[in-house]
Amino acid sequence: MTTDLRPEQAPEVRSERTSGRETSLRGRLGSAFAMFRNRKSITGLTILGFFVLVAILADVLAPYSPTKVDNTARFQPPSAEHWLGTTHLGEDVLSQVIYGTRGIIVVGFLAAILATVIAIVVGVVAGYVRGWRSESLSALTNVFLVIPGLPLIIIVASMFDDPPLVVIAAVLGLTGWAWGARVLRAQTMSLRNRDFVQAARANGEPLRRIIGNEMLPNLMALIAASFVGTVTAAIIGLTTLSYIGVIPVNTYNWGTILNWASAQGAFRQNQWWWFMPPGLCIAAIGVALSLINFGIDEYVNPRLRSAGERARAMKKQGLDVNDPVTVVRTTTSHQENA
Amino acid sequence: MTAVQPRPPVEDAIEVGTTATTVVKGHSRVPWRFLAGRATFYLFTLWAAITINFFLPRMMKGDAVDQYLSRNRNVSPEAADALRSLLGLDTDKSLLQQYVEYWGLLLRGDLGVSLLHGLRPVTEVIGQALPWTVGLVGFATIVSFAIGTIGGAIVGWRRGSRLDGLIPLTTFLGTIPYFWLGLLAIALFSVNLGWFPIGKAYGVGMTPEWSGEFIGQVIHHGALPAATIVLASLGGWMLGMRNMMLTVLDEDYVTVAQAKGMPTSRVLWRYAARNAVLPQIQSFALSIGFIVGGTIVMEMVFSYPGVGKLLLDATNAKDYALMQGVFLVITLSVLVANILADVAYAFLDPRTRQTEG
Amino acid sequence: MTVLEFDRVTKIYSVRGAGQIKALDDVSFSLTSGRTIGLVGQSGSGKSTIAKILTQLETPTSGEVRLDGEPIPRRGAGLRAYRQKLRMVFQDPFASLNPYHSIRYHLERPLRLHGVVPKAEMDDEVRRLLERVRLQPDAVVDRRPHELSGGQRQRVAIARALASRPSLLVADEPVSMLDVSIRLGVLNLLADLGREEGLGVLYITHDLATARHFSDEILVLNQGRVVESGPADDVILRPQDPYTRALRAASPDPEAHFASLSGSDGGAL
Amino acid sequence: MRDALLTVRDFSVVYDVDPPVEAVKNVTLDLRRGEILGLAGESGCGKTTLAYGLQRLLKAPAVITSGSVVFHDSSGEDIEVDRLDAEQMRRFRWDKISMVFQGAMNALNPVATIGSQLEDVFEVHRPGMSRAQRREAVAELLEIVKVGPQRRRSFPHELSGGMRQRVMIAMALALRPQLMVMDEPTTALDVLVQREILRQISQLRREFGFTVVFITHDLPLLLEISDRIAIMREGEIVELDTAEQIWTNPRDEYTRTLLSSFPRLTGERGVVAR
Repeated sequence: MTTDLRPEQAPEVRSERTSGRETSLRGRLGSAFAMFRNRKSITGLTILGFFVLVAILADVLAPYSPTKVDNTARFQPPSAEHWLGTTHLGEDVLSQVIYGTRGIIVVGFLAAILATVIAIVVGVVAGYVRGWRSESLSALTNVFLVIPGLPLIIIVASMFDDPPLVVIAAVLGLTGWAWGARVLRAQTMSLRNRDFVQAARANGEPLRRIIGNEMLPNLMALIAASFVGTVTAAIIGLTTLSYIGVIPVNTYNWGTILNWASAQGAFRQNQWWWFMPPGLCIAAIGVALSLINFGIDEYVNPRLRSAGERARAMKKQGLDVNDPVTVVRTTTSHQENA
Repeated sequence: MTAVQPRPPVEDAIEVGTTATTVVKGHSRVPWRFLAGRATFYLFTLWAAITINFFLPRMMKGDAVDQYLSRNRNVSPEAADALRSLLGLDTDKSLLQQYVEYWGLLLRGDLGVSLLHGLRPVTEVIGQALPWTVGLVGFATIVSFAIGTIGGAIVGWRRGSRLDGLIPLTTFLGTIPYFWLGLLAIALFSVNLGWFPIGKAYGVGMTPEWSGEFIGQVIHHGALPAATIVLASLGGWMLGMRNMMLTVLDEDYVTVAQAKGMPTSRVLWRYAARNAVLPQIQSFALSIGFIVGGTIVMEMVFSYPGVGKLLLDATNAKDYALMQGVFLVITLSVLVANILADVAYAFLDPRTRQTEG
Repeated sequence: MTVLEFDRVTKIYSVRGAGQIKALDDVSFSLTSGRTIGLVGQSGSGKSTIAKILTQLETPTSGEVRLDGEPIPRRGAGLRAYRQKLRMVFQDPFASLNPYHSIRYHLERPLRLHGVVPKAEMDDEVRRLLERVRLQPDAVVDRRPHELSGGQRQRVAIARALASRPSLLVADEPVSMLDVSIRLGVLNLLADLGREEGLGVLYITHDLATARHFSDEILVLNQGRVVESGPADDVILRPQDPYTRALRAASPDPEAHFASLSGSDGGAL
Repeated sequence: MRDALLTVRDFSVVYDVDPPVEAVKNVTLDLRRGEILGLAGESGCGKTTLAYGLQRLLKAPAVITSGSVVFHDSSGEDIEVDRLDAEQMRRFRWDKISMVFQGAMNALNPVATIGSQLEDVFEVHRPGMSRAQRREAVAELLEIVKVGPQRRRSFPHELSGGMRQRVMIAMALALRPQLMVMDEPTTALDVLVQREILRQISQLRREFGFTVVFITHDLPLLLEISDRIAIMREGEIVELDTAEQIWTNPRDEYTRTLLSSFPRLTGERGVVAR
């Protein structure tokens, strides 16, 4: 029994959670998505939303077809006609980047959905059951974690002559679920011993309700985090595979653009308009996804947020969090504590 | 409460509760139980990796020899058959039989021959490439881990200061694919500034030897790829350590250390960081597989003569024996790195040394 | 009428490397409706094992536990009836309510599961339950646990336990995590409810003083064995077993302390 | 005041957040040399903040906003605690005032042996000591608290809760401080272990003569062990008197409420209405 009866913690700056007055559907949804309700997550979601829109509206947005060859305008730097210049075949880089968003978004989300579903099933089951069943699922998860994924994907992808995006997404998903499963297992194990789960069981709740209604809502933040993490990994995986050239270059994504740019020596000839945009897009979407996850992390563990924020707030008041000595600020005396 | 030690009935009842001397016996300084558990896991993982490896070429559409034949038209059909049986692709044996034979070959250290490298044994081809990869990736990963962990400890400690800005910066670098960062580095430092040579592990015309000049070459050639790997993987370590520090700094023993009048540096390193580093080491073990994945692409970018480049070349040439061999070796290296991290963990965390669980 | 019977229950755990541990050794007692038994012991005495057996997290190695004369059913309708009749109040009110669900949800679930009232009367029943535990229904029913104080939460947990109209309540250290000034209020509430509804109450605690005042009978557990049992005052005021005596001597007792001080000039400690 | 150890005048602590929280309000207190002062109150009453604040152990955003704390050293020197700078404060701590924290696992560094954690104190505060001397001092301390010197090489997780608390006491005793602040030192322990630890504290106090500030919410326990008791509520001391007075003749309404919250082990029945 480690009952912490120590009373006075420094009061929290403010309580984060939503007021639970509303039990309407809206209120419920609100609390289900509470982990996204912070500046970081919202910024990240906005950037991500932008790319999703670009992917959907590619036909409308792109000024040219990504494969339209124009022999009169090769290796052109950015101009009014070609905002991001042209490739060695005179293709419009901007249009390629816009169309390339599709592959990125589709593969990223498909792979993440698949990986998350596997992670939930394996992780939650492994956390809920006990004994050898839990151990063997955990061992399976760890095997998938330890076996280097990318080399495996490279080999598997090379077996297909012309792998469709769905297959690539499937392979990325199948090799990318382990981290999420591990985290979910640990959290489920801690949840299953929580008194409210015991109470539900003593109540006679059926297993599916215990998992679905008692545990899953409390796992949502972790599931979201693992989803976002897998999207990131899948996007990096896809661009890497495309860059290497193990998946065919006729389906455009940012990795394929880099493959062409590299093959045509854009990096050696300073054709920055060709290789910078796709790379920056990958970075931007990566930053967006990490921002979302930072937000979720700080929701799950408020210490992470409050630590920095509070430290800064205190600094404004002339206080230092690391000061091992309590500051004295009496009106009557001395200011020697710098 | 189930861990309560059984005690014989005691005459004096007061003895029962007041002695308070029940200790979990900690005589064993080597955490055998922990290590044995991990060993079992690694053996299982190894078996899984080898089995995956066995099935990989058997799932292929078309076979390696056809690929080979389409490149080398002057091979006779008899030679092709011989090649098939040499590569273990003759399918008149049952899968189980093949599996057993595969293990037999493996245990004799026979990974087949590489079509890409003039039918030289795969082990020999990999043996030449492996030191370069282990050197580059191993060095860069350890440096990145060290800088990230120490930096993360400091950033966590000095929370709220300007150092906090390091976290988004390194995270940004971490979200960029390794290869793009590498390409940018080449474009900037090799092509435009000319500070570093483009690619390869040492200059053309050099023969590997233990001379100052050769070592200097190796460092000069390796600097850029190593720096890129460090930069790209730093963010994860830094963020992880910083977050752990924030958690650990709230622990009672840190307050106790301050109440004891310990100097700040001692509180930071001996109490806070010393505890925060433990989860770091665990995630180090689990991340190695992921890092290795990113770095093999770096070898292609920098034309570095390691196993990563070997794998990509083998993939392009559909040299299955070589692909299999490389995958096996990469997995083995990752396992070895994992074991090292586990041993380090076991020695840093006394709780693993508990003999009774 | 006897509600609960422990009949020579033994529970042995096998611990890797440490052999076998007897968490319960031949424990027998019975509880009748409307009465309260205090189960007193320190950590490791076996009292949590008894709670675990009652919530079916563990099964006895030997012996039998009977509720209303029937052994604990393993599955099916019998098990549902068992869970309706025997209800738990957990120690930590911060952990025993799901942070995600409203108070209404927590009370409606047992009502629904055990079909206590028709759907139309659900709302009224929830309010009635909250009133029974002296909470203002309007003030709490649509709130979430984290918006309530520890004492309020524990009252909600008691209301949840009462929802299925049980005949036996198992309260595992129900007040040890609450602030001292509200402990008695919660205990009094439990006592009132037990009396009014004719509940049998099994009060598990390490605190001799509350056990004495709250229980009709006390069982002292040590190392999985019942070392002493009897009417509460007898056990606490006139303990026979050396272990009980040691427990009593170790428990703070200002009354006796100051009585012995009067006259002598005492080094307090 | 004759033979005072610590004089606290008009002491206030505020958590400088928005809105500011006044955790301790204008506390005035004289701690006598050699006494056991009990500090009682419910969670959030400010008792821990007061005790930590006296040695300026509270982290920002806590700020001491008024008052003075003077430590009357046995050398005859008066130390104004609220005027010490960080380095002086660091040296003052543990040397003059030490602490025993709540006995959970967490107060000891889980990755260091208890021997090294004890030696730490000497290394920092007594730099002149040789390694062998430190070893010897640690062995002696572990002997004093009846843990036994052979446990020097144990890690905290290898000890029971009671043993860990004894190690904490040994640590607090290391520099022979004049004041020991004990923050719920026995709360997490079983009652028999608790009693044993209390006995040990009393014995050590007799032997070494230090003063004790004992913080707990367990008023009955405090009544038995303290010379004087301060009852705190919402940051203020509402009553401060001898234990006997508090027991027999509580003057403050809140003190009476608190007293009546504890059922008597041997007294009248009827606190719980059955």
